Amino acid sequence: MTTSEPLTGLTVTKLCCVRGERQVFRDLSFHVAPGDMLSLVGPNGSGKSSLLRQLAGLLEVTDGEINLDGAGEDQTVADVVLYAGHLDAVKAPLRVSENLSFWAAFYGVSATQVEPALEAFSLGHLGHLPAGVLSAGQKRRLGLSRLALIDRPLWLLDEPTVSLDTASIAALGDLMRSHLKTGGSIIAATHVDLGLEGTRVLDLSSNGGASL
Amino acid sequence: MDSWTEFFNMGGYGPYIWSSFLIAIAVMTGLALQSWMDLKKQKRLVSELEARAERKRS
Amino acid sequence: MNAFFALVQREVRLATRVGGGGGMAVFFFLIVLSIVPFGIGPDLNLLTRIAPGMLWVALLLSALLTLDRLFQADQEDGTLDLLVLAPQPLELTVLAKAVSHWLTTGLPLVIAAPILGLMLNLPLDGMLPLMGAMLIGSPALSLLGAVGAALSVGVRRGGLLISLLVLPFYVPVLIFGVSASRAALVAVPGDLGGQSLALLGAVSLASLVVGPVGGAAALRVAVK
Amino acid sequence: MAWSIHTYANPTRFMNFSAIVLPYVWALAGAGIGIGLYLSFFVAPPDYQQGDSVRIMFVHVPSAWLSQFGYGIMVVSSIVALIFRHPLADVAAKSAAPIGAVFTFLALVAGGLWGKPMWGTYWVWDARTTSTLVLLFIYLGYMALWAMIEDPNRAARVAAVLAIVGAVNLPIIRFSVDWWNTLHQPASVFRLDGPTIHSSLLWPLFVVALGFTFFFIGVLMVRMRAEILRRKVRTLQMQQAAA
Repeated sequence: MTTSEPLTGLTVTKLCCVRGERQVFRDLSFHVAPGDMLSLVGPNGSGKSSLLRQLAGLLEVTDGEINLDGAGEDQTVADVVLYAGHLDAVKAPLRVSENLSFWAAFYGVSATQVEPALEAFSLGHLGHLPAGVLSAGQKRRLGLSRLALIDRPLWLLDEPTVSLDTASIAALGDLMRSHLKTGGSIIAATHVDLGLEGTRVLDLSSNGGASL
Repeated sequence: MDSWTEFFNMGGYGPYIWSSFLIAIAVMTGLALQSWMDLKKQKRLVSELEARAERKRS
Repeated sequence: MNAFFALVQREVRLATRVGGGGGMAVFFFLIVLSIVPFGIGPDLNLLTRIAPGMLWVALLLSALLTLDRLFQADQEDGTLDLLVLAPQPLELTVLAKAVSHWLTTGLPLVIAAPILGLMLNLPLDGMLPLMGAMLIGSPALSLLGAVGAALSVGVRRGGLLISLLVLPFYVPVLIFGVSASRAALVAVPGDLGGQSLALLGAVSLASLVVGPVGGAAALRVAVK
Repeated sequence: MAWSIHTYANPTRFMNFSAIVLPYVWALAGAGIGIGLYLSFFVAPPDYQQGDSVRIMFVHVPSAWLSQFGYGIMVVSSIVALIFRHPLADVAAKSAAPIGAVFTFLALVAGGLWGKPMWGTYWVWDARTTSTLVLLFIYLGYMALWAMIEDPNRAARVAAVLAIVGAVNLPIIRFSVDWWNTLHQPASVFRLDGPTIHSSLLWPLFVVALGFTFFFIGVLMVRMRAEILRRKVRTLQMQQAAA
């Protein structure tokens, strides 16, 4: 996975998050450089999902700053970020291959990339089936295959390993490793050790909302 | 006395005029009262919650 | 533009695979219209007089029926996040959604309208003006409806809310649409048909701006 | 603190300010309505055409004015809320809606009570009545949207979008209803241009309208105070749940 745009990193300064008037975390500062993997840990409600959504621009930033270093003037978060939340965004009535070809077309990726992306999670032989018949783990893999399809330097993953078996976790680990090797960055909320070298850990429980 | 009856009769339009005024008064009073009572209720809730927080702190 | 057509294609495909897409709306249209004579009696002259109005009212209701899934379904399975994050402007995404809603609801109803017109004793020479007016006016229903659908994303019982929000905004479409449809039936002085058709077109064009802009603004808020 | 300076300072200032101002607003409202009604009942003569029925205008016209005024406040507040994120703006927009809706309702009721002796029917589908009815529906839809979204911050922004879309569409709706009305107006019924009011009634009417407007502002302030406190209650409850 090559990064299309040179991005020297992501800098977060004194970020705060308020959800429905409740303070989730505050004064969060960190930096992610190309090739970095940042693992978010913390108990439920400590704001792992909220932080990822803020970074993706899907949640309001109450206070603080998120800076994309080295991004051009006309580059927005959408050009840099690939977000995989805990919902798979899979449409049951569509075929497996149709599901992915839609995202290819919508994100401006050539249709020839669809087959290899499915193969990354060994879904190639299921392409003709309606996605509705897939198991939870297979749906998850279909959702994650967008990572292999769409080329963005910064991945934001929210519990990507949920309902995956060991083989698929290994496949995800391989994909993430090659993304990091080519200068990409990953921020992921996950409890599973993916065996990635040089993973840094950000513990959100110390910034908790309990200190309101 | 006669002039008062005449006044209330309003040239035969009395029922319409007085009911329109009465409805307006009733509705406007009701609105003001409802708003005021809501304000009272919120004030009470705030002081209750603050008192509880105070008790916990001490 | 590729992204736009990809979304339209996907939406139409989804609509045809789940519950026959336009089929449900046409069925609803049919059933509402066949209830009317039970309410007002089988007097054919009376039915002729109210046919254009009834057809338009039924069109509004059928269009409303399918609006609540427009963004709600995508919000529930996480698709909406990815649509918002995509490089395509959100306004175009809303427009694509409205276009697909029209293709799967508005267009089938316009095609079915003459058949249902016959049931209400609408004379044959009134069919063409009716279809023309519906063809011009129905896109406005989908475009304005998209704003209502976007506003009620994530709201429980959102379908009911959409109707409350959107129906007042349908008033101009109904007025100009019915007027353009009945011009051929009732002799009116002046070229009223053409005038109301032009006004109907103007409303549709205005909705072409209001729909995507308002819908995108509402979606940005709804996702956050 | 979750509220901190960003959300709290202005509401606090408003609470202090409104507490001082409110008595004067109520006094002005009472004086305007009282004096205006005295003038209109005991000083002004009955209209030479409509007789005493014209006095219903003292309810109808101010209500109709406030139905527009209320929507105006809603739209301006919504724009301020969306662009500047001023924490008081969405409180004002939310609080104005029910008051505007109530006066829209009153305008319709008073119009009907005037119409019965004048036109022989309580309800006519004339242009003004009809577009006022549509306005009432838009008010109710706006209130329903607020009621159905739990998080006030989210509701505020969604409702602001609706208010602005409504403001763009209202002229179109007005025009279409006007056009529809001239189209269907049977020639035998006299023009429903609304009553023309004799100048001797105009001054009292103006004074009553002023009093009504102050009443509107008074209720608006009370409702805004209640709304600010309601949000404070929510915050306190959430804090206690988290503690």
